[in-house]
Amino acid sequence: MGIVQNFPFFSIMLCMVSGVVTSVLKPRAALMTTLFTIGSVLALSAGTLGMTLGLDEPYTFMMGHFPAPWGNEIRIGSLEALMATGLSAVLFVSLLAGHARLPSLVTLQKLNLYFIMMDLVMAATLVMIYTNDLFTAYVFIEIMTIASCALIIVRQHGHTLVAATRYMVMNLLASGLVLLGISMLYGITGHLLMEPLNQSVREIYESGTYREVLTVVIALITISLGIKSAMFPFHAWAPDAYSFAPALSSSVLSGIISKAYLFLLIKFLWRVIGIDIIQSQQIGSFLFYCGIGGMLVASVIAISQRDIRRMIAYSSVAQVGYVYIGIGMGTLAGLTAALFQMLAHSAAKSLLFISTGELTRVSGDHKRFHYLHGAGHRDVLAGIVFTFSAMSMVGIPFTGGFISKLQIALASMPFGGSIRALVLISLAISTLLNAVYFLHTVVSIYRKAPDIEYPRNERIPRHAAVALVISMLMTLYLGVGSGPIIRIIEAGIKMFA
Amino acid sequence: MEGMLLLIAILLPAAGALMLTLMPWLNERREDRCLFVGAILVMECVVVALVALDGQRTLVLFKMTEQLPIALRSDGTSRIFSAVMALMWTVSGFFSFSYMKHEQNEKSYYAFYLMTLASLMALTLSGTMVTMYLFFELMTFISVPMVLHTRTKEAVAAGIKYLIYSVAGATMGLMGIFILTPNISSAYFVEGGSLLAGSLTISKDAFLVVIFITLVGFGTKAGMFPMHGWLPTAHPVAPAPASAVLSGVITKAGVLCIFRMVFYVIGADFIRGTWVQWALLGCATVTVFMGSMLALREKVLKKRLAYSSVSQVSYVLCGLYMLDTMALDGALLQLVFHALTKDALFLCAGAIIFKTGITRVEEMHGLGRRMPWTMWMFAVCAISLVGIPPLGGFIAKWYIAEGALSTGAPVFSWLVPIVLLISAILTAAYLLPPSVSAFFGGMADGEAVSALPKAEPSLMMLVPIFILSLAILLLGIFPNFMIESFTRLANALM
Amino acid sequence: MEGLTLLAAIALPIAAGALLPVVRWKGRAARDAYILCLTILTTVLATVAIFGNFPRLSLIQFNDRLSFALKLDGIGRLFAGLIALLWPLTTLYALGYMRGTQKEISFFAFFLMSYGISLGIAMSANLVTLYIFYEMLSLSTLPLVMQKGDSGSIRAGLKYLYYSLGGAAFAFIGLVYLVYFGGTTNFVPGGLFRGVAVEHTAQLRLGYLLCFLGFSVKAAVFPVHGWLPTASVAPTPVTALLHAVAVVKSGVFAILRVTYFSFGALVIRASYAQYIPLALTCFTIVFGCSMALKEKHLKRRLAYSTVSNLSYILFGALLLTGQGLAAGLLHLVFHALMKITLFLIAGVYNDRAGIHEVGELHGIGRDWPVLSAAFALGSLAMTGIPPFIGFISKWALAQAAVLSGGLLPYLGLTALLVSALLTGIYLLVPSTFIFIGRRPGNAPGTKPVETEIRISLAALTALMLAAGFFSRPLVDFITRAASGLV
Amino acid sequence: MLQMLYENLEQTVAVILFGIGFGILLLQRNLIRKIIGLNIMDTAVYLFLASMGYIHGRKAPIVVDGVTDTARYINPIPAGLVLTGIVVSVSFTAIMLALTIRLYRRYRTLDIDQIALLAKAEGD
Repeated sequence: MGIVQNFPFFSIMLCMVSGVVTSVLKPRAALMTTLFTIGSVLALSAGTLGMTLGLDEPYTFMMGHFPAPWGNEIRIGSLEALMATGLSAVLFVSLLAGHARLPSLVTLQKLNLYFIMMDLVMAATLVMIYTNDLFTAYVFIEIMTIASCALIIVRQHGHTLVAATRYMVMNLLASGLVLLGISMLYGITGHLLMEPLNQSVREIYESGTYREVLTVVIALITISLGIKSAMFPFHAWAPDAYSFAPALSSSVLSGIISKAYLFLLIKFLWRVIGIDIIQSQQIGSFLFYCGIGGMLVASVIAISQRDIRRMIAYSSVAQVGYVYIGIGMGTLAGLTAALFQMLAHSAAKSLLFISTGELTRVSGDHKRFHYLHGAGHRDVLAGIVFTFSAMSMVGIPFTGGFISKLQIALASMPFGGSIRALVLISLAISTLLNAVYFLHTVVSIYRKAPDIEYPRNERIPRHAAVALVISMLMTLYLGVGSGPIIRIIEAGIKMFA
Repeated sequence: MEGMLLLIAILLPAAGALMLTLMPWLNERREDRCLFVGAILVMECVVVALVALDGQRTLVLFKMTEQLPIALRSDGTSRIFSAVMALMWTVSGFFSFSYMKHEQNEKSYYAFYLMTLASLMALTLSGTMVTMYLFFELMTFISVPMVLHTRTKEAVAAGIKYLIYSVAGATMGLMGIFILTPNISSAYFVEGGSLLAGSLTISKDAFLVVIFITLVGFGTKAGMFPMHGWLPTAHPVAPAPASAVLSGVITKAGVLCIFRMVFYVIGADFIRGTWVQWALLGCATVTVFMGSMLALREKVLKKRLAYSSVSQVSYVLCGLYMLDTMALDGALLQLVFHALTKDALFLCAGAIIFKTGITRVEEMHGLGRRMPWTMWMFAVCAISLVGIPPLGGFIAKWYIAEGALSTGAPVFSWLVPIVLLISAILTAAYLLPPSVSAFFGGMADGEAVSALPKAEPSLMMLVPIFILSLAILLLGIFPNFMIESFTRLANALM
Repeated sequence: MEGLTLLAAIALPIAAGALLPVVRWKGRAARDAYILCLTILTTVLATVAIFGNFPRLSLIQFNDRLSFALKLDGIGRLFAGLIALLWPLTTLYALGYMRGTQKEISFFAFFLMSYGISLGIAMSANLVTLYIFYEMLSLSTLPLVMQKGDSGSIRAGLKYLYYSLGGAAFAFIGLVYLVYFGGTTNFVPGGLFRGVAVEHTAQLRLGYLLCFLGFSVKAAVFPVHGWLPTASVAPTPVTALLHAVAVVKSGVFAILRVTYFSFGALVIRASYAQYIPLALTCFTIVFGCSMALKEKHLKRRLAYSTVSNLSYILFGALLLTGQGLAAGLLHLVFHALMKITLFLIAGVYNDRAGIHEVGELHGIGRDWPVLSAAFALGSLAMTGIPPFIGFISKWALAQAAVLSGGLLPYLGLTALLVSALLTGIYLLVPSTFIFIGRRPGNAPGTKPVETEIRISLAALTALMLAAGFFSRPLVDFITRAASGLV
Repeated sequence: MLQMLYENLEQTVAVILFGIGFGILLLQRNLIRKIIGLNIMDTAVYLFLASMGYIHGRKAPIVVDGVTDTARYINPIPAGLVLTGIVVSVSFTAIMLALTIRLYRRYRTLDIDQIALLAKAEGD
């Protein structure tokens, strides 16, 4: 304990401060600051994780002078620490690997603003992971919304603007619903901190007075977080946003931001409401079927895409479907699978976006498959990274994707009957569909190049290459050494709710 | 080493074929080659005679797996068949020395001729079902080039048809072998069969179906209905000597396989009185009748003879399927006599084509005056084939008919003799008119047939025909030693 | 850590293959020597592994129930031995065959890697390890199928990939069943559920069926056989070794493992989980042959023949008797020997004489008498004429079917016979034409055949013929390996 | 029914406002109107929240005259929420407007569908 106890709070504050400082720095200094910040967050989170592994109970950390139920507090268990470590690591590597391409997309004067947004995203992510207070969560949802919108629109392009507008409208709508949900919940319970909330929710549920209101609240918050994390069928904003934003932004959007929302949703469902109540309200099966639908429909749509970035965007929607299946099962095994999939997908998807960025770059910024032929030869590292992360998406053994699929399948086994059959068959079909579009792409980047003059590009910077390799190793580790991770997740869930 | 002789009987012609292919000096002159082939054939006859005198022997060549021995064996059946076949082969071989002058590619013809002999010998000397199957297939493949010899489009089509029919038949036989193997007590042939009738792996009804299919399959080579389609296509396109051995000898290979399966594996008792016996008898009688009818309608002499073979070989099968000692005697006699007769007839036809180019029956008017020796012998063989005493054909048919009557089997005990009789009449109808018109035809309408040059073939062709005809005559008059030994064999088998 | 030999045999070719494109080669001779030496070295290692009795080597513990472990047992030894025997010979052939073609280096790189991965399949100690190598094999052989790089071969490659991965996805479900109900995926002779009161038989059967259907993609069982004929666009060494031996037989091998070592015959016997696969294989036997008969393209015809023959093996194995398994294993080995010879010769016809269609074979025997004789011998063996190897295994299969009795075995027996007949037609008829036909005047001339190709073909043919006469030790070994599994 | 609505007047108004805002946001194609709709929606939520937080007869939580009994004051949290919410809504309104200006400069229209079409015509 001791000083380590303060690490989560430190890391949040560090991000906020760094955001402020960055605004006045020159781009390069801003980059360094941000890298340092996120690196420190990573280190701090890892420290926290190490510390929480020795704990049996989570601890709470008061922000300000008022104790609960008035004050504002964060609550740290090993699951939270694991997520913070994982997501900050992914963000750190993505930033390291992807920043080199920013100057060609963003005007130099605005580059430091971009890094502010990165800091804010980190801060918001951390808060969503740690916070024990619904309203704080709301505030940072809004901050996240604004920051992510800014991440998209840095690219000065008509499409990007339109995509950003769409994204903004959908997200603001969702934010409004979250706020409405939170205020209604406050209205019936009078609490915003999670533990007391849970208690009064239970009382309400048992007394049966405000059951309908409770259902509405759960539905509002679930759907709005679903919108924000691109849950099928609320994913309409995702393909445009993911495909027109800079590669780094896309990787952050899909790898970090949607995962933060997902974690918040899990927290809401498990800690605030209680999973037994969720299950009895049919919300669980709603999420479950949305997950199945997303997994299949988005994959089918992805196959028909001719633009590599849109394809990956749809794949994100499909992969988030896996998480929702896990959540929707409402069991510990399902939740474990969902959390593991979040980590695995986060690591692989950010790699995928960044390597795709490189591949399109060496193909004259064309995103159509035809122009990408031979891209794997023009940029060997990006080709390898893309291939590897595509395999994780398909679920080839030795990658994280394989383990998460296995976890989901195993989680479905106790259900028996049609649910199990549905999950298993959908998983198999989805694997096949994933294989169809991802490996088709892999093949196409190694095909003979068409007779087009491709611009000569400078090579990937060395530190970016190192970052990509590290990131690959992370995915590999999730595939090979999943045992400890899963144990931490399982232990973390015990402390979590 | 015991039974080495069996191996020599097989390896001798095979080695001859190999030498013929590999040693160019053998092929420099026709005479050298003919001498060589002739020597091999004569030696083979001697070896076969030695094998026949040597008594019963078994030689295990090797074991593919523990249950799959490849073994040779000489016993009563193999003696009869190998002697008949070797003799036929030698005689036809000598005939072909002069006949083949006007065919191409003699070298490969003789090579395959000897190879086929080797495989036939191996087939007759086979000691297990698998060995038999092996050489049965091998014989098919080796004899295909003989059918294909002329390389014309028809020959190729006929060759393919022959191949497909044979493989199909062999496959049906193979099924029987597969299913029989777990149900017999010995992998080797045993007189009277070694079927474990008490403990079949499948029901008896199903087992009978299997036996039926097996025997029909092996019947393919014998041209038995319903697998007879290849025979009239294949024979006419082959060169005459090849056609002679194809219909005179190779069809008997089919008979041999059926013989082995019925009497050495399954056992006559198991089939006797079941629907399988009746069905097979039915097929055989249908074939007898059908073959004769087809022969009657056919105008090309060689094709007519080939259809006749279909009919005549089925006589053998009729006798065999009666499953009676006397009928079996008759069947074996018919086997010998038909081989001799049909061989001689084909050789006559060959001689006619060789010397005059006549292929159709109606062109044979007056031929008896151009080639009297040939046509006389043709007439003798025709009479024997029809079954007029005292020639060999009569005795054989007599025994079959008598055997059939004595079994007291329903329907067939009288149907078979009647069909034999009808068929004899038909045979007379398709073979005697050509003989008659050869001698007497053309006189009435005053054509100057006698003005045409003499066309008697050389002694090289005539002598083989003569030997065969003489054998038919003599054996027909003095058949007793044959009947005795056949009866001994038949008794041992039943 | 004695078991490291196992790992070495797998890792060496993979590493060597990965190294091949990285090193700058001074000359072709050096590179060829490197490829050949490493292939032979791997074979030596594999031989040591096969004959030595190495303990189980557990490398990675993925999580509590899944680990990555290697071990060689009876049928593993058999499969490993087969691969180790054929790979150097095919590599030798490929060195001659691929000389001067495009992307030669990448070809040999993936070819070497596939060697290690195939050995990995043979040496897997549990289903997860097997599954891993199985997937890796799909991926590592993909570039080999697409070697030519034109759109036809890419389409073929993608088809192959989709089929394989789709199959693996269903096999994965079976794996999940196994992990859930069995608690482990280790291979145990006789299955995980032997001697244990089985409460979940119904579910296990379903799981087995899914597993079977999944792995049957590689084994080209109808209706998931479609990729195999298409994949024959690959260069001949690939079609011969991978699509007649390594890849397809890894599918068969996986099914054998699942059947006898994971779920166990006890669970499957006399249920739909046995009958459906059995019926499928029976149908495939006949179907493959019929398609082969219809197919005019020589390599595709051979590929369809493979489709049919793979189902022979499965048919034997699915009888769930000791004899059936032994017969299937025997056919696994023998079919490999025959089919690889046929394919490699077809490759020579294809590449050095411009013959693609069966109809163009006429008269080629005059130009290449010895080669064509080998082809004819291979055809005879495939048809199942004694004393060639094809007969021995077909014999064993038929005996096993007869002994096990029942409707489906007899149906299979019939299928076997029909298939023998059709094989006779679709292989022996062309073989006849090879010798008797005449080459059309406008046919492209024949090119010289490299010594490497000659040597490897001579060795393979000799091996094929010799195996017919000296099969006893192999049969004994297989019988021992198969006993105690049922 | 009416009685109940009247008793919860603030809530009723808030819901109606929310509906209006929501409708505008979804149905209008003009960007400016969309933003206005969004704002109306948010305002409705604030109204709702503020009305929930107010308890009749209590005072704002500013300690006067040394009275520290919590029962005398209303809970400050809802008010805090509303304030935070307003700040947030102001900032995103600004961002949205900035976006709108950029889009207008580029495409000379505020119709979002038309803009999407124009952007598509521009290509990648």
